[in-house]
Amino acid sequence: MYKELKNLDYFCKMGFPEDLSIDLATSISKLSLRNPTILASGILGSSCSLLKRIEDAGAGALTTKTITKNPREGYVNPVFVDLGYGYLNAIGLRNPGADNFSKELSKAKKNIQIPIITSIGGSSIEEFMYVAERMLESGSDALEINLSCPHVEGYGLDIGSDIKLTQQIIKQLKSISSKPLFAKISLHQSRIDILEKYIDAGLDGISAINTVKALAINIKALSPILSNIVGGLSGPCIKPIALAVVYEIYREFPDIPIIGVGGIQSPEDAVEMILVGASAVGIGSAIVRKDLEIFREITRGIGKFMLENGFKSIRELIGYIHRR
Amino acid sequence: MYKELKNLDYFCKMGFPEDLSIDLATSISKLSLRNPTILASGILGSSCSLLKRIEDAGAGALTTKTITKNPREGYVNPVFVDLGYGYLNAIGLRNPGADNFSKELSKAKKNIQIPIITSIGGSSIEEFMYVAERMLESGSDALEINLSCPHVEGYGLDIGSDIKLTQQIIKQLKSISSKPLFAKISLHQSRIDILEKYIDAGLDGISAINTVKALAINIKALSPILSNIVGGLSGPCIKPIALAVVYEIYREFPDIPIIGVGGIQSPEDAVEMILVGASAVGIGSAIVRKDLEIFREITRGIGKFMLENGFKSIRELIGYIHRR
Amino acid sequence: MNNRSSMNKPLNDEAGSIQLPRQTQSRYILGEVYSIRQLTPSIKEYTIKLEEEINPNPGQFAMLWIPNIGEIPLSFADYSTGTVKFIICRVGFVTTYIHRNILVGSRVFLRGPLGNGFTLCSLKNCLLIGGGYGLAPLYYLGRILAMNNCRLKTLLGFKNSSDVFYVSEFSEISDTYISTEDGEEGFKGTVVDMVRKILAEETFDIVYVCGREQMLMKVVKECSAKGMKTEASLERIIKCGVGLCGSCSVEPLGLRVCRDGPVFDGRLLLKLEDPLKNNREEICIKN
Amino acid sequence: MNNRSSMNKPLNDEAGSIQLPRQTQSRYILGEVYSIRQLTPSIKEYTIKLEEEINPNPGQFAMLWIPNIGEIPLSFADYSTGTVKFIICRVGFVTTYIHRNILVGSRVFLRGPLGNGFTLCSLKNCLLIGGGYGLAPLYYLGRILAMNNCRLKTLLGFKNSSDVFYVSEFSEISDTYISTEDGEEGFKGTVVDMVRKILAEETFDIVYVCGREQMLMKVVKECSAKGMKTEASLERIIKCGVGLCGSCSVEPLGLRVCRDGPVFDGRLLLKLEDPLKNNREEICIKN
Ligand SMILES: Cc1cc2nc3c(=O)[nH]c(=O)nc-3n(C[C@H](O)[C@H](O)[C@H](O)COP(=O)(O)OP(=O)(O)OC[C@H]3O[C@@H](n4cnc5c(N)ncnc54)[C@H](O)[C@@H]3O)c2cc1C
Ligand SMILES: Cc1cc2nc3c(=O)[nH]c(=O)nc-3n(C[C@H](O)[C@H](O)[C@H](O)COP(=O)(O)OP(=O)(O)OC[C@H]3O[C@@H](n4cnc5c(N)ncnc54)[C@H](O)[C@@H]3O)c2cc1C
Ligand SMILES: Cc1cc2nc3c(=O)[nH]c(=O)nc-3n(C[C@H](O)[C@H](O)[C@H](O)COP(=O)(O)O)c2cc1C
Ligand SMILES: Cc1cc2nc3c(=O)[nH]c(=O)nc-3n(C[C@H](O)[C@H](O)[C@H](O)COP(=O)(O)O)c2cc1C
Ligand code: FES
Ligand code: FES
Repeated sequence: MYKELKNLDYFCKMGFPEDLSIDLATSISKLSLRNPTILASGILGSSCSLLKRIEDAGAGALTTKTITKNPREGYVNPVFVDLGYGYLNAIGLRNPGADNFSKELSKAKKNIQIPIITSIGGSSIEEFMYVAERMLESGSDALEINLSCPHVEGYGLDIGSDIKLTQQIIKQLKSISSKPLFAKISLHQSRIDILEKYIDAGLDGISAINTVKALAINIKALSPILSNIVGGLSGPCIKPIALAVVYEIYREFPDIPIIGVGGIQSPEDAVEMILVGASAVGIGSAIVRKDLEIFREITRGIGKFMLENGFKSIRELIGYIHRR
Repeated sequence: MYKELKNLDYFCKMGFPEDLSIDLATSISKLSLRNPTILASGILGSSCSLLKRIEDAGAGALTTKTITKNPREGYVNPVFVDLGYGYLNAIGLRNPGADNFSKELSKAKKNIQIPIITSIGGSSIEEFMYVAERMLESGSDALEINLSCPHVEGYGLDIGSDIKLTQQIIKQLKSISSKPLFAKISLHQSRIDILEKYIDAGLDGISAINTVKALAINIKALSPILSNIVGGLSGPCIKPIALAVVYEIYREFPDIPIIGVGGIQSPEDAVEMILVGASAVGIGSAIVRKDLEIFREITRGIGKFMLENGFKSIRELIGYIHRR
Repeated sequence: MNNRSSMNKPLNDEAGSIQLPRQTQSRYILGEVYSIRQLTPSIKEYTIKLEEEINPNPGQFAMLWIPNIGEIPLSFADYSTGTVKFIICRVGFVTTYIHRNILVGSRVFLRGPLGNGFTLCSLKNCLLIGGGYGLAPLYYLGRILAMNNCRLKTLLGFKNSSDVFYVSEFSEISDTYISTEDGEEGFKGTVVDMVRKILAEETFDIVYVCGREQMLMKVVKECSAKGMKTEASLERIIKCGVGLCGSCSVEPLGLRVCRDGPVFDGRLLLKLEDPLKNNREEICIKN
Repeated sequence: MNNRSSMNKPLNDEAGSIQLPRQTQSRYILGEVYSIRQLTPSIKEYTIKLEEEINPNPGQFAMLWIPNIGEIPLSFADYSTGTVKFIICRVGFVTTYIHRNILVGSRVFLRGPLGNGFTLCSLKNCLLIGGGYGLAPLYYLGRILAMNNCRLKTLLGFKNSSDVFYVSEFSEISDTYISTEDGEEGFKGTVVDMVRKILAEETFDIVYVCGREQMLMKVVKECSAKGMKTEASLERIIKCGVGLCGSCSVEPLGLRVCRDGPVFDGRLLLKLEDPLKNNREEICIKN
């Protein structure tokens, strides 16, 4: 039922003025999205009510906070730094754990119509499997394995750096479900040889990129700011890095859908990400400056761009610069 | 003779006002520097006259453009993008080649008193050896092997990603000279296991980091800007990334001198880089906004910071935050 | 941080309402502790001089960073030309460290103002209701309202007489009443009892509340039943402070204390099924 | 880009000198070709409307980007309120592409103004000397000087009569003379011959030159011998355009055309041991 409504419903809600012939719908693997904006993992994605607000704000799909088997409090404050041209965070995978979150997710599946992608974290195959099973039981529309969080030992990047282990995780997850399986990678894994192995193991799509390992000092305090010292860089300054990663993945694997994430702050940024090859864009730290209005702003702006430049469907934009 | 003069001479030239008891001298391996500012590789380092201007502008040492065996024209324009929070370039290792540059270097060694580090590039052990021999003949004070340029196939990062080959290059270069040997690395090589192997092979110091692979789109042109499409990101936005790399190298290898490079635009940035573990700082794209005055501005500002915070010598600042 | 969520519209959009400038900056500003007053055995007041102006609105908060120790959210208890006051209650690791080790002359770091404060009005008849360190934002609010010629009445609730503080400060700007549960000072009972008594006789254009969530809820219910507007300041665990991480969500509303709040229209609170017993349960972790 | 190197100080610091605003921005500005004129068989004039104002100084340059084709440095041949003129000589890949494929209505991209332009003065007695597409910066310069009530004389050198262009434009603002080597139009000989003749009779407060480097050098020597101030615009291979890469170094001086120039005080040129035969040898590569 929702599917039929998707564009119309969307335009009605937004009062999209110009032209109903513009098709903003996109898809990543088996997921159909009313528009290409996706809430990135770790951003407001830890409760049903927050996820619902983002749906109402106009997103095309939602990614949850990365969920681990046990609850994690994360690091003590400070966990966040505003650098002006970007942000640094070391939240430390703070999350309610798989059992608690599965209840939230069940509730969310009842109240929310757009696809929900659950981000799962783990420090072993068993942990990934445990979390994945809970999330699938609760109706998750797709899974995204976090191979790239740069600041939690034994998780994220530490797992993603072990290519064999990652291949096994992908194979086992694919063996328990036919729901789409994505990998959230960092620029460190954006090597063709590595991604080829992931894809051979059954991966259905790639989210790129996670934050980049970074550190901020306050010179007046003669001290690092984050309690964890090292954190992950996000925001405008990583956009050019993310564009290069998405560009190279698309060039090598044009059939693998890509969720382009990193520094998207405006419709123009989103269009750039789609031009280099993303089928959808993840939105994270833009919320700091623009708050939840960012989802509508970006979708509208993409529509406006398409109208002005004679594109009828998002599909024509995806990877456009590779075809010039 | 120059050595005796180093600080006095320096202060006289700069009219450093406050306090002659502040010791701005630093050292990296066997090189003694009058102050910790070093011209980064690829910045104005391709002729004697340009190198001389940078000495006159107050730098503590100079790194040449990366020199390859044969002359290279580099990529066609556009090769440079100003992103506001950083810069993107794909110059493409444009350089006059080892034979031509060895003449420039001999001239430079006659006219310049501060240390000159020659950056050498190659796509094989033989090329590295050839260039190194020419540069050492012409009096280079140290060598820096470029393992990290992100946008020239067969060079830089492509070499640096082959850990065994890099070990061999280091061993062979160390066998022909006792001059200090540094490696210019990117964030991709900043893994402890990799660096351990380089150091075991005889490396004397590390320059970190080179530019980060990135891409910029001009949306009105529906096109990437750089003729090479992909280039390297430098400037303010990579400082937090460089700080994290230098921090981790110093934590694991406190005895290996580090040249911290990436986004240094002000004395405060330089102090931050030294606090996390750099013995000296490389200065590159800051020249776009500040021109050559940046060298004096940074040295003076470091002196002022030391006075205000009760530090007597740069050595006390190096890696300070690890000792809190 | 500057946009009020549509669910949290100002009550008061008339020409009479005051608009102070808002800021979105989240970098640290250096401050030096200028004076410290012990207000009760567990509460101290810190006056801090900042290296630059920040101009918070009453009800907004700051993150106070003590390098190597931690960072905590605090309401502005007062502010004028670069000098800020915080009222800090000792409850755990960071607040205990501050009470013991932060002295006159200590350097601290502050990011803010963050969040949305109270709706400000002029020439109105306002009631302030607070308990414990909830007095902090109310005092700054009261001072600004008084400057704008509002008629103010203040009801402050404390457990025992040893917990009483800031009565003379409030008395200077408003008609102030206190309650203690043992009755040693002022009205005997809880602040909620006192509120009921006052509301039986008087009505107000707007009621501002800050304190424990269960107290807030009762006050909001009483006032709403009588058709009075209320605004209340809430607490949750603040991590990012800028509306990104979801840690401070007020469930089941999905409102972020750090960005949609900390001050909310009381009508929203009526939807809170289960007010927190103390303000510190970790929603994000517990769910 | 805004600081003149100390070696390249303005000649002219009196109150009379005009200061136009300078910009450091290096991002692209969109332009649309408004009209095109064929000036000679190998030279065309392009008038381009920009989407924003850039206000270049005479002598500054822009990088013109044709997506997928390339990017080349061009002097401003004229500018007023968002409309720019370039004079483009067909010499190689990008310029040939432009001559063939860039039409009225085509979109192009421009970053600039870059570098340091000519020293501007008012109420002076000025001589402009140019050849080939070197006329470009001189025309814009002349127009601004004329507006500032300078007395102008212009000497333009061309190979043959078919190469002659912009004579009527210059005549409108200045007392203009031309030379051709075959003598079909104007003075017979090179522009340097004509300069010698004029300088035998007249002196000038300042002489501005733009054209081939060997011509520049001769003019500068003649004028310097007579104690006249000169400024000349140089060319080297421009890559970054912002003073970072070293590609445009004027050897053996270590001056960057893109940032310290392209306009230099003539006295500096006297130190150039070996002027380039054409302006296009790649110093960085050849050494
Ligand atoms: C918007 C806002 C304004 C506040 N204003 C004031 C004020 O003016 N004066 C005052 O004394 N207190 C105020 N608080 C509460 C104060 O932030 C907490 O008491 C303090 O963070 C506890 O830190 P701690 O390390 O001493 O305690 P901990 O040892 O960390 O824990 C003690 C208790 O405090 C809770 N807590 C820990 N961190 C936070 C956090 N970041 N946010 C909220 N609760 C936390 C824990 O859940 C625990 O129950 C305010 C809180 C918020 C959210
Ligand atoms: C500051 C400055 C101002 C200039 N102003 C004008 C002008 O107003 N009108 C005009 O017609 N020309 C001007 N030029 C010269 C113009 O930039 C070159 O003719 C043009 O770049 C050649 O490009 P191409 O692709 O057609 O030639 P190519 O095929 O690249 O090569 C032809 C010749 O041009 C030289 N060349 C190539 N690229 C550059 C470059 N980036 N910079 C300098 N020379 C280069 C090559 O060495 C070669 O000899 C100016 C140059 C500079 C440095
Ligand atoms: C506060 C914060 C928390 C994050 N938490 C997660 C997480 O739990 N899992 C994950 O895969 N990525 C996480 N990320 C990374 C984002 O999903 C995204 O990849 C990154 O922020 C880059 O996008 P942006 O520039 O739009 O923020 C987090 C980012 C931020 C800023
Ligand atoms: C235009 C340009 C050219 C460069 N060329 C080289 C090079 O040849 N060899 C090298 O090792 N690094 C090169 N780099 C990288 C710099 O040395 C430096 O590592 C990087 O720019 C980060 O420092 P910054 O932020 O101070 O510019 C180049 C950088 C720029 C901007
Ligand atoms: S603390 Fe409120 S969203 Fe992060
Ligand atoms: S072009 Fe002048 S320094 Fe790069």
